[in-house]
Amino acid sequence: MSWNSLSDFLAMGGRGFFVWGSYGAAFILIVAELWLLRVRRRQSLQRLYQLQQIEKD
Amino acid sequence: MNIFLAVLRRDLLLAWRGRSDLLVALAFFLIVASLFPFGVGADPVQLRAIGPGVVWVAALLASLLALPRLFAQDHDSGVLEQLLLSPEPAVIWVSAKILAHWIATGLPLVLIAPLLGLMYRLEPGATQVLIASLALGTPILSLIGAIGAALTLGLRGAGSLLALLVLPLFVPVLVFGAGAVDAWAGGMSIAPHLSLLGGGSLAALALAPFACAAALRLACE
Amino acid sequence: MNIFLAVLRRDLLLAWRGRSDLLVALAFFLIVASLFPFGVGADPVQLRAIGPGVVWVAALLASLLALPRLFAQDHDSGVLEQLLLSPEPAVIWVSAKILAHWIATGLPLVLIAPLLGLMYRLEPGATQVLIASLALGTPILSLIGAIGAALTLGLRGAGSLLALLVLPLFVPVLVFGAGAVDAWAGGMSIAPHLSLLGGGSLAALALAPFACAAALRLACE
Amino acid sequence: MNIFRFSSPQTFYPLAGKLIPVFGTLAVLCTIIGLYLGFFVAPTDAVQGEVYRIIYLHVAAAWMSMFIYLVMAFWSAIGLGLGTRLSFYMTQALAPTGALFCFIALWSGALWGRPTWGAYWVWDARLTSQLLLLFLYFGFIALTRSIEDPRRADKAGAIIALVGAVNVPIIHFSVKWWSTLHQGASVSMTKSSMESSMLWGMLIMAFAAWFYSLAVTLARARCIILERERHTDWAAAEIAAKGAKA
Amino acid sequence: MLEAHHLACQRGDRLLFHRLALAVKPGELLRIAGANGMGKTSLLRLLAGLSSPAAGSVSWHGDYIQHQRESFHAAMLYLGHAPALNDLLTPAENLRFACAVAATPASPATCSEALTRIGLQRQLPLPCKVLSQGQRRRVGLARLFLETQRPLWILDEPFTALDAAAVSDLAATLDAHCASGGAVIFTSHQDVALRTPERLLDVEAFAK
Amino acid sequence: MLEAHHLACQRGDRLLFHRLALAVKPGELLRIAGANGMGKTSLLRLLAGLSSPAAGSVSWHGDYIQHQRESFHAAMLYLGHAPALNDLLTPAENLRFACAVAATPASPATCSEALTRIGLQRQLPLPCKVLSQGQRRRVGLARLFLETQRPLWILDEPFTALDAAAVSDLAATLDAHCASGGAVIFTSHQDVALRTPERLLDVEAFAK
Ligand code: HEM
Ligand SMILES: Nc1ncnc2c1ncn2[C@@H]1O[C@H](COP(=O)(O)OP(=O)(O)OP(=O)(O)O)[C@@H](O)[C@H]1O
Ligand SMILES: Nc1ncnc2c1ncn2[C@@H]1O[C@H](COP(=O)(O)OP(=O)(O)OP(=O)(O)O)[C@@H](O)[C@H]1O
Ligand SMILES: [Mg+2]
Ligand SMILES: [Mg+2]
Repeated sequence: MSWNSLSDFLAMGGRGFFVWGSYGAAFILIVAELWLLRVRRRQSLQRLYQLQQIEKD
Repeated sequence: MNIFLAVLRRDLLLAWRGRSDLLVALAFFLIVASLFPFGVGADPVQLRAIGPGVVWVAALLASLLALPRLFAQDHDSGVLEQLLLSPEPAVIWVSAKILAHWIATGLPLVLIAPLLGLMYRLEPGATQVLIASLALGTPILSLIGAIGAALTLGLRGAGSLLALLVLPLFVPVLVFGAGAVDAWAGGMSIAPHLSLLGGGSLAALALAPFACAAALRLACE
Repeated sequence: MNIFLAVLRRDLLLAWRGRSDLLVALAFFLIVASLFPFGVGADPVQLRAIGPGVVWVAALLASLLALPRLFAQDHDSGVLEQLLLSPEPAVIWVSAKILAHWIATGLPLVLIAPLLGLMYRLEPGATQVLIASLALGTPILSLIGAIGAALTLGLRGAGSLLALLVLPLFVPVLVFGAGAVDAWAGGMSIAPHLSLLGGGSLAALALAPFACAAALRLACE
Repeated sequence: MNIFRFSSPQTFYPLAGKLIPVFGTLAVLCTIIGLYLGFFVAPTDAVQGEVYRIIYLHVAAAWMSMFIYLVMAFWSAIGLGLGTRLSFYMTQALAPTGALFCFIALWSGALWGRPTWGAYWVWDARLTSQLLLLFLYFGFIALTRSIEDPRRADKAGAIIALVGAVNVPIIHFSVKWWSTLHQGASVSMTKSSMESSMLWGMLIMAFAAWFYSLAVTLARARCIILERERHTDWAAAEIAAKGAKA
Repeated sequence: MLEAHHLACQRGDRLLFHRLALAVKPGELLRIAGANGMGKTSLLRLLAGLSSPAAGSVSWHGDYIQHQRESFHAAMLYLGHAPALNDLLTPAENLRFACAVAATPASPATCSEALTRIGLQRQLPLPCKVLSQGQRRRVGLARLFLETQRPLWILDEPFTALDAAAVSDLAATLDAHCASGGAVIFTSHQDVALRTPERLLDVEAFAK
Repeated sequence: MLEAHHLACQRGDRLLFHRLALAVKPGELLRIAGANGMGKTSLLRLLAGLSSPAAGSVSWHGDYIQHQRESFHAAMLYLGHAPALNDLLTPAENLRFACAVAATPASPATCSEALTRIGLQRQLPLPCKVLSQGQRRRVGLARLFLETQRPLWILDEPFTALDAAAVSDLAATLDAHCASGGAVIFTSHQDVALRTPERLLDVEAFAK
């Protein structure tokens, strides 16, 4: 284990910005993708359901 | 005034919905600018030297490219006739169309310029001057370009004719625009360049819509 | 074969008569190439260094610019439908259209290149290599570009979409094309560059018309 | 009518539904193990220091972005050859995830480049071809999105995916050749023999990315299937059941 | 209200008509007749002030239209044979824009209502690009419902591409406009039953 | 000769028609009826093989048209509502190109003759751009004179924009084609007097 403390870990040998910048962006993007996927599923179910109701009449 | 807003809204909506002019100009700008390294090689020193020139040429081409479509679609579909039949003076909606065109094609260039600065590794100061010169210069391109677009509307070979007509008028803008960055890099004052661009913008703003409106009436005869 | 000639004749006639892709592309090419000295300054050494790259970028842009109109007019006027209803296989007339397009947009670039070589003060040998690379490379641009044009036919924002689609595919052509001149200037063999361009042309010639015909059928569904 | 054509999406839909949680869990597990190995077991790099730890993200993302494009081309070929709709759905479901990984690779590479090469961006072969790959993804997505008729979108997307796939190796080699022709040694990577914990960390992260892509793609494919098959009886039943709650 | 004297129209080498005179009074329905290519469309464009005649003049309430462009255009509605639609906008967006341009602003609700009345309720959310020929024409014609207060309508082939129901609907609209004191000048190759007695002007009579 | 079974056509979210069946025999004149936007044009495009149906099939002399595209297209003539003209070419150039495309080459003289017959002798040297609406339609229709040997004609609103003389002329051409054993499928919102008894197919009957 090469880390002595949390702040040491976060500093990444003075390159924290670059390391956490990459991982952070990746994390945000992946969360965003998952969230958009959820939204898409919900919205398309809603839309399709409405269309189905309309077509029934 | 109502018609000004209506035309502005619709043209922006169309630019957004078709993403046509908006993205064409922007995409073209980015493409031209980012193709250069492939063509001339990736040597950073050389890239930095030609950077501002490339960005300005790209901006000019992007404006030129978007111009033929400024009135063409409305002309073909009959919308232009309806606009000419409006009781409001034609300068009003002509100005709105030009403004919308600038917002959709000129403004994105200004906003994306910092990215190109990074790509060509310009210094931050040079990038700022570049942005300022684009912000002051691109309105002239749209305004003068609109006259050309109106004059060549519906003609054979409108595209090349338009290019021929407006190019001589665009070159000074290019020279001052790219010159501003060079002046900054050479440690000289950039005020003359920028104030010429600004003055040109104002003059074009005052005159171009009238010329453009007259040309459009002719085109619809 | 008859339909091949008929389409070729008509498209060349049209290019000649007006709405000339011919002139637009050529004018654009010349404009891009001649604007650069204004943008980047007139230092002869620098100009010579970037010359081949600029010419190739200009050629690429000129091709890109002419592409959206390759099928658009025929699509809007219903001519494309009639072509699809022809008893002849679609590849035949698709090839004729692409050939006509290349003759009208690619060939003039090749023919005018010596002039640009002079403008950028390239050595005669470099200019010859440039011409050879353009002659071998521009057909690829037309062929691949035609696929993009067919795929984006009639879509919103077709122009920018087309640029986005074909740009990554054009880059290798640009790299090898401009690279050939650099290789010559660096005293290296130009055979690999040129044979890659030639091979690419042949491969594109064999495959692109089929993809293009399929895409056109889709576009007219 | 081909039975195979119709039955496929129908059987695939519930199967995908069952597989998603499995792959999702595997992705989370692999990420945890991989990052643990990478951040807490693997030692500091002798040359680069700590910043090299971007590698666990960067390489996995870069590999995945290239792999996904190949898979898309594969499904496109199947779709155009056999006319199976499911392959088109898969192609379209894959694209956004591929673009995402492509972007992550570019982003992390750029952030890595600044401390190691002194610039966020250089016109190097690998970087450039990765950028062009991103454009290929964007082109595919933009094209399929802007075509309203779904059948046309399917086939047009397949055509461009295949044309792009033919070009990916060409792009790679041309750009590689180009930059080695022009450019001196301004870019060179420190190739030290890799510690096994680093290697394992990297590989396990690659698997994490793979499982993640599988899970997300299947979920997206399920949405597409429902939208496109809504006139079939089974999909209508599914919509009626789930839609009321949504 | 609208009068033309001694009008001549030249297209390229060809003199389409000359010495053409006409006058329209409130409540009148004037149909311009003539075979294909005899100059009906050209005449309507002259009357609307979209092009200027080779000879002669058009006057509105006694004054030349070019001297009072704004008030004339505020009182006149011209629909050419192209329906003046943008393909990317929905019918309501197109209609609303057309009204704003003509300086008779209409709310989105009014526009949707007019479109519903002309039979496009199901097409409201679609871009005009996907509409059928007849539906596109209808979008253009929906303006007639919103501009009833304009005294003069100039319509170029308004009945083209419309189905029978739409034709009789439009005919009723024209009749109503005339009944309320408006005037209509139109062309049509189809014979349409109108209640208002229609006055006929044959451009061929003025051909050289 | 042409048969369709169980055809369905979907546009966007909307199912225009389904379970549509039709059959055309030599000498028959089939008119597709229906209000604006009910799917007449869409049906004709399906029959011509320009688009493929959401369900069902079209067959020509007993075999699916997609299995014999070339021979079907050699036997069929389709004219859509856009006249398929290039604005920069003259009528004769356009006509000649259209014939070459359809693999029934025509000499310039034959083309000029057909155009003269349809009343465009004065417009021969003009670019199609300056023609009037009706004249543009006529250029498209001139092909009918040159393709009498094709057994099947599919015409979308052929009578639009034509003047009365041209309408009766075209009607006579259709009658002659049927009399000589050809078949015609067409749409029209105008009632036109044809000698051949016309069979009617209402697409609305197949709407959902
Ligand atoms: C924007 C910048 C960058 C991009 C687009 C990029 C792209 C890529 C790609 C596409 C790969 C996969 C290559 C393959 O497997 O064939 C890769 C692998 C790799 N990259 Fe980067 N990279 C970038 C910056 C960097 C930097 C700055 C470093 C470190 C100094 C780096 C180190 C690596 C390593 C070690 C691998 C794995 C090597 C291998 O498996 O062959 N990358 N990168
Ligand atoms: N440059 C030109 N040279 C000669 N004739 C021309 C030229 N431009 C237009 N024309 C002719 O002028 C006429 C224009 O007619 P216009 O469009 O007004 O006809 P129309 O009566 O509306 O016919 P339609 O019933 O077909 O709509 C056409 O006959 C056309 O051929
Ligand atoms: N994307 C879409 N979503 C919903 N409806 C659509 C879409 N595209 C087309 N439509 C509808 O499909 C129909 C197409 O009709 P088509 O052009 O075949 O009509 P038509 O019977 O020829 O009408 P007309 O008499 O006006 O020519 C129109 O009602 C149109 O609104
Ligand atoms: Mg007319
Ligand atoms: Mg129709």
